Amino acid sequence: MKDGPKPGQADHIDLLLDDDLRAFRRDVRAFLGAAVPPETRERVDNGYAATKPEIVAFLKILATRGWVAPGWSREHGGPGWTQLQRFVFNLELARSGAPTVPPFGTSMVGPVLYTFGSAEQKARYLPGILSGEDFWCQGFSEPGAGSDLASLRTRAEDRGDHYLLNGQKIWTSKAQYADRIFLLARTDEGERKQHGISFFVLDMETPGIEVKPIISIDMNHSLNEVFFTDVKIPRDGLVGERGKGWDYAKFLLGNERTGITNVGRCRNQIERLKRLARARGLGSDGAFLTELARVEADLTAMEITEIRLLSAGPGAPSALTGPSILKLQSAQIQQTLQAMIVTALGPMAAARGGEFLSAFEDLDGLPPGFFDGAVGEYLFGRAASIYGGTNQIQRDILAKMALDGRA
Amino acid sequence: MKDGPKPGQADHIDLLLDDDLRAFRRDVRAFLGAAVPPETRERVDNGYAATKPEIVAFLKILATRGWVAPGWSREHGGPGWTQLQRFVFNLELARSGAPTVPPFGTSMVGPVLYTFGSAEQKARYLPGILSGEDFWCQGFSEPGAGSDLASLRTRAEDRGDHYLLNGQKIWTSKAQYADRIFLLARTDEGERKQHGISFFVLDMETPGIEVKPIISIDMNHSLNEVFFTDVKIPRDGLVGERGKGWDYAKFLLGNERTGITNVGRCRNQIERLKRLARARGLGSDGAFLTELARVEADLTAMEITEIRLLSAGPGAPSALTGPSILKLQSAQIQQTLQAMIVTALGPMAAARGGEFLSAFEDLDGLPPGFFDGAVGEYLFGRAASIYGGTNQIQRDILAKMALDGRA
Amino acid sequence: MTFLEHLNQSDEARMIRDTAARWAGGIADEAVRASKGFSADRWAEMADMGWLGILAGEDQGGLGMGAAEAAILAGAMGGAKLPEPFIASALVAAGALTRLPGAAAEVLLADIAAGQTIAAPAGFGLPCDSDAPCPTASADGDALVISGEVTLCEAGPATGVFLLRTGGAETGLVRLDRDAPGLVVTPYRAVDGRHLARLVLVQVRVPAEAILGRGAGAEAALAHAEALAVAALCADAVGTMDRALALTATYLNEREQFGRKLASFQSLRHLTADMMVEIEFARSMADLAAFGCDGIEAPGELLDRARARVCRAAKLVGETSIQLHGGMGMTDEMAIGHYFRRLIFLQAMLGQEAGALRRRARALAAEVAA
Amino acid sequence: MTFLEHLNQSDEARMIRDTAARWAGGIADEAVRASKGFSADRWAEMADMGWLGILAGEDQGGLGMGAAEAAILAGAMGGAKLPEPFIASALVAAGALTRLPGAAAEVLLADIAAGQTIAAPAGFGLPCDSDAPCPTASADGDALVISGEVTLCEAGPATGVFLLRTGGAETGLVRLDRDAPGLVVTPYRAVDGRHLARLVLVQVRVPAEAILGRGAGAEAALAHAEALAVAALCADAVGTMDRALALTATYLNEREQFGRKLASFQSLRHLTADMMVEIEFARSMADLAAFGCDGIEAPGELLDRARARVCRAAKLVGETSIQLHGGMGMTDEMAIGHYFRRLIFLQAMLGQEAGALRRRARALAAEVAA
Repeated sequence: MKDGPKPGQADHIDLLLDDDLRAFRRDVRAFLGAAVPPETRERVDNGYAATKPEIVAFLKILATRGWVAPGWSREHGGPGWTQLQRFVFNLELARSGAPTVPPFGTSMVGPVLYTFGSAEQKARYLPGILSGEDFWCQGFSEPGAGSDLASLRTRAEDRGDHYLLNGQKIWTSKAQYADRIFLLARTDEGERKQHGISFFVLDMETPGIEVKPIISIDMNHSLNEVFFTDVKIPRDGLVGERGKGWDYAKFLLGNERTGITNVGRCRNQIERLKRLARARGLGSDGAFLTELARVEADLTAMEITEIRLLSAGPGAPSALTGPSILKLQSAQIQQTLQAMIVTALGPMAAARGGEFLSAFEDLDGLPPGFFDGAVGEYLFGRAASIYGGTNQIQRDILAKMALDGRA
Repeated sequence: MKDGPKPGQADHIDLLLDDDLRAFRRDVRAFLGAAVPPETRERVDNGYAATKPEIVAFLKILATRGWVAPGWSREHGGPGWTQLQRFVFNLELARSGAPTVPPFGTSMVGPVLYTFGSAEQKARYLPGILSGEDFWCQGFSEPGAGSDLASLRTRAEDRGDHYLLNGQKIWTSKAQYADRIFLLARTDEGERKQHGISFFVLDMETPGIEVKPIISIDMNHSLNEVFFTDVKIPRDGLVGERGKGWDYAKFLLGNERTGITNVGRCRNQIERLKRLARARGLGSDGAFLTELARVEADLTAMEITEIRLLSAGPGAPSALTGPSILKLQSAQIQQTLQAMIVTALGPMAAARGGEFLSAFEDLDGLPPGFFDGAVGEYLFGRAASIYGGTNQIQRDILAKMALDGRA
Repeated sequence: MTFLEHLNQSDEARMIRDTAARWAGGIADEAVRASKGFSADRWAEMADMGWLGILAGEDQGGLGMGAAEAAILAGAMGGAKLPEPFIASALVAAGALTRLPGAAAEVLLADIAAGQTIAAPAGFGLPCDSDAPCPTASADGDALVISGEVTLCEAGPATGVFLLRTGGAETGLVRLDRDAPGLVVTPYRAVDGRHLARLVLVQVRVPAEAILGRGAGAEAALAHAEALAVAALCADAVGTMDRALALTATYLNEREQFGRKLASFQSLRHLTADMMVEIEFARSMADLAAFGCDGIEAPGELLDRARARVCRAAKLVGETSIQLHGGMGMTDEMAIGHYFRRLIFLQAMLGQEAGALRRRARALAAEVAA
Repeated sequence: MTFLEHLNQSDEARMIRDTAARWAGGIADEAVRASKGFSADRWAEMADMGWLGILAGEDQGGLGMGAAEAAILAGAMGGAKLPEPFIASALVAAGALTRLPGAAAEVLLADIAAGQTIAAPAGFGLPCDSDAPCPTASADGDALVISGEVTLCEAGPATGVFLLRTGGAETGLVRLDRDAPGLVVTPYRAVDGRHLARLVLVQVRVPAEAILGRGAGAEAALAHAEALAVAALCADAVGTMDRALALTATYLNEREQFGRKLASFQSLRHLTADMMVEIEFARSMADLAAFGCDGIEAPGELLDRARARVCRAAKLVGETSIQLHGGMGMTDEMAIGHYFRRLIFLQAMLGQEAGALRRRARALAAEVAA
């Protein structure tokens, strides 16, 4: 136990790991500590989204260690890490203030491609993902469909040498940065609406694609609408079998759910809360401190739950309920922390924007970016209980298992 | 304002009343202060239900002032109070540690009888209610029907000179004490299940009535099942028109809902929490104190809401949403207070029962009855969100108005 | 006036309510966006209707009404999410002036009522219960010399005058013109887009005739202004929440998912019901706060309860309304996000729920320890 | 052992789990009610299966297993809502004894394992973190003389021995026989019907051979016993909650209202989902607490987090399961109320969520003030 933190220290993770994992953790921490520029670290820590150049620069560094796609096996060019190594890696990523690496290439389309794609598709797309050079985006949601993916109306008509794509996607995160897109489109009418959907990959430069920004409630631009007007998808843009897109999407979303607890960011938020409490003199505010202790306990429970579910593997019964449980609780914990920070800002939670950032050197000894970023993160953080299946959808899923005995 | 409490004092009600109401309040307080025996006061304050002798003795005293039925007009022998006088009276009832007066006679069947009953029924039943001599109980709920009253299956068959009653009621509070019962039974098959239900009154001594206790989760007996086997209801036991029982029940339940905020008891609970905090040294527990301040604010909001809705009268739009809003919040506030007290008991919240009461003289300077009563009240208090329409039913009602534009 | 009389609005109050509802109801979302924090036209309309002088006496060209009527207007501003500093200038600043004797206060009050001057309270009222220190004043002959900072002041380019609370040797309230030498006004924006400013004062000289009040007299005026701020912010929040609920109900009835109207899902229905409950409780507290301004001698603790409960409601209603709008609620395009941001602003101005509970928790600690 | 190894149960642990599930699953609700707080037959069966010696070494006739296996058994007790003092005697008392050298501890441990003696911890473990003072001991030759009180001790008529923690001049742990002169045992009941007792000691003389440990050695044994208590109570709570959820799911599927199965109402479905989430988080914390007993040197703060989180889950699951049972949940006749009351008992023994957070909140205050 000599490598572990001292008893009473906040980081309990080392206590739960074996020597190999502790050594791995030290290695990751040391590498990332040098890899993240201080300015990026501060911006990310304050709750701002990383810029494209920041992300690209960071991925380039990660690629030197082969760590761009932590979830991939060696066979596909990944590091071949265990689930727990990935857990530790994610923790350290957040701890280091690294830019959030968009999951679209590595966690989403990548596994679909290497599992269901053709040899040509693998050769063409995987290297760009692994090197961090290709920026992907996801074309799933459509206006009015929301959590009800199966109702999508974008059509890809079979025209022999190509599919002709028409329709619209929405909530396409980072599409303004993206080189490529993967998407679902209806190729056939099925008996059930889940049938007849196919999975495509496509270059964003293809004629007929138009990206329109969606300004979100935090007044930032990370989401987009993507319009397709007579876009020609080459035949080799179809992934796997025609009409099986729904299955691939479910496979992909299953992968997505395991990575969203954001335990690492939550840990940073707790440190930020302490820093804020120190600055704003909340050390004698028992209600605040108890709330902080409570959310710490919550976070520990989430960490253990994630480790437990990861170590149980995909065959365990918890594999069915686990993703929804983690999604619900992580949304709640993230939102609780965001709201606690905003509340602790006091009256200055009222302020936002560029003029505010330059109006002050500091406030209570904190940079104005701490305030502005926290409010922005709280605003955009409402998405945690909406995207990837709303809280209501997650509860529907869990109730099905508890009450109807099926997934 | 000279009669009001000093600024900063917990009781804000005086600040909201006019001189007449303040004088009325003083009169009520003085009278009740003398009317409630100290032992009753302590038991009630500790959360125990009053015994029948305690209730009967208290009603006898109330009857000397004509205050048994606070909601009745002078025409029907009541005090003819305004809604606000009743609000103040209820507050002072609770404050004085008076036994909870069962609503069955005064708030439930009484108004039905004087509104829809025959002259003979009024002459026969109202005096016993007003004097507090007759103890009534309510036969509405049936097994399996729960909040769905219209599904009741108890039948009253028309046999010429009488109705023949067969069936079963459940959750009949205080039936073991009752002299009379009012009940709903099906007399005809209606097109809609709300039709064909009639409203009856009946002596509990009538042959064929059997009362079986239901021991509730607090291990006490206040609820009962009542079985009817070939019970003959005289023809004059039918109230109002045959088949209109559903309407009368709705009229009655509307009356019931306005009296259930239990603001007075909640105020006592806050005083009990302070007493407990003093005994258990929670004066430096900021989380506890903030929670207490929060529930105080909640309670103030409930008081104002009740006054606001009462003063708006039955024609206002809020008359439709008000009862459900008050029911939901009062259940939550009552349950919050009960849980806060139990939590603040610490480890001794584990104990219960007669042996416990006699095992200690006091605990932290409080009588063991404080502990035992608090746990019992917490347990039975779960009913607040179930009886009289569950929280879920109340939300259904509110949503109908917000989303479907109808009541 | 008793609370019951307060609840049973006067004919005048009802007229104000109807006029405000009609006027505010006619303002389109796009118009508010287009005004980017302030519309001189709307301000002029408010002046024309006499609203900027609602608290001012008839001698100052005002309507001479009270907090109840002022709160009605604040609620209407919330419902239309108007960014103008109506509460700041016409209620909080003007409210302080109504309690100050002297010509300087009367003149300023008349200017505010006429729409000629927009005044911003600085160091009191907005935000409630600020924990920041006031600029300090010292005497220089019969003038004052003031230095210090006000970090947050609801003031925009059109704001011409600050009503500054001073600390230090000379506590009181002064009139500070925007162009006073030594005053630097740095503008920034609120989370809901309205104009805010930071004031930095370096040896600003305020002549005797601009000293509006001192000592106990100034304290009483400030206390009244603080009470008005709480009442107005609470009413604004209720108006904002009412509209957020209405928008949400409309959305749920318009949109479908899984082939059904969103409004048919019981879980979403129940969240809507929870919003209704919160709003009704907040409405009660807003009524109480408005009553407290004129009807209760030392309403402090009641006002704390009011702002605590309204903040809680604002948080739940704001967050739930976004949740019920789903992805669409995350966009700036939908109006709901603007109401959500306004509720964040209002919570911050009200001192947040936690801040509003702090004083009472301390009092309880003393009571329990005794 | 790492936490991962802890999670991947050994074959022995799996066997224990299967046996316990089978055995506990075969115990009818009526049988538990009929036993009125203690069944000598069930206790004998537990002894036969070796469970009363699960922590005792093989030399003392025990199974020599650890906290992980002990927690599995505690979970099974919760699932069947058994009232016997298994945790008290076989885990907390025995757990302390395993860490004490000397013949007296060994003999008592063997007696406990064999089912010949039921021991109750007094002044430690149950409840966790008690704020009551210990009876005080002073030396009288090589004996001790002890006076004082233990308000809550999980002991019934069959309990023969108390493991008493002493304070005052002679801190340590002693064996106190039920018939010791000067000891008055006053029985009472827990909210879930199990047997409790108040101990009052007036000049009770404990001979040298009954002193089980002193000073640091006793402290270490007590700390281990406290950790075991947390782990066992958490596991018991998870077993209790699992069963409460199962009963609730069954009820919702059986009953109808408004012509539909209760299980078809989305609002009730979502409350059920919330129960699942709470239980899964509590399960994680119970796993962590069990691991903490043997695998972490100073697990105190982790144990606080575990009991805080489990208490919160227990409160929500208990209350929600009653709500979902509607009126039927209010009756003693339905088993669900018994599970609810057991969860109340367990929260009290765990020190309540508020109690469990107190130490950490204080530490945070120091950290933030620094």
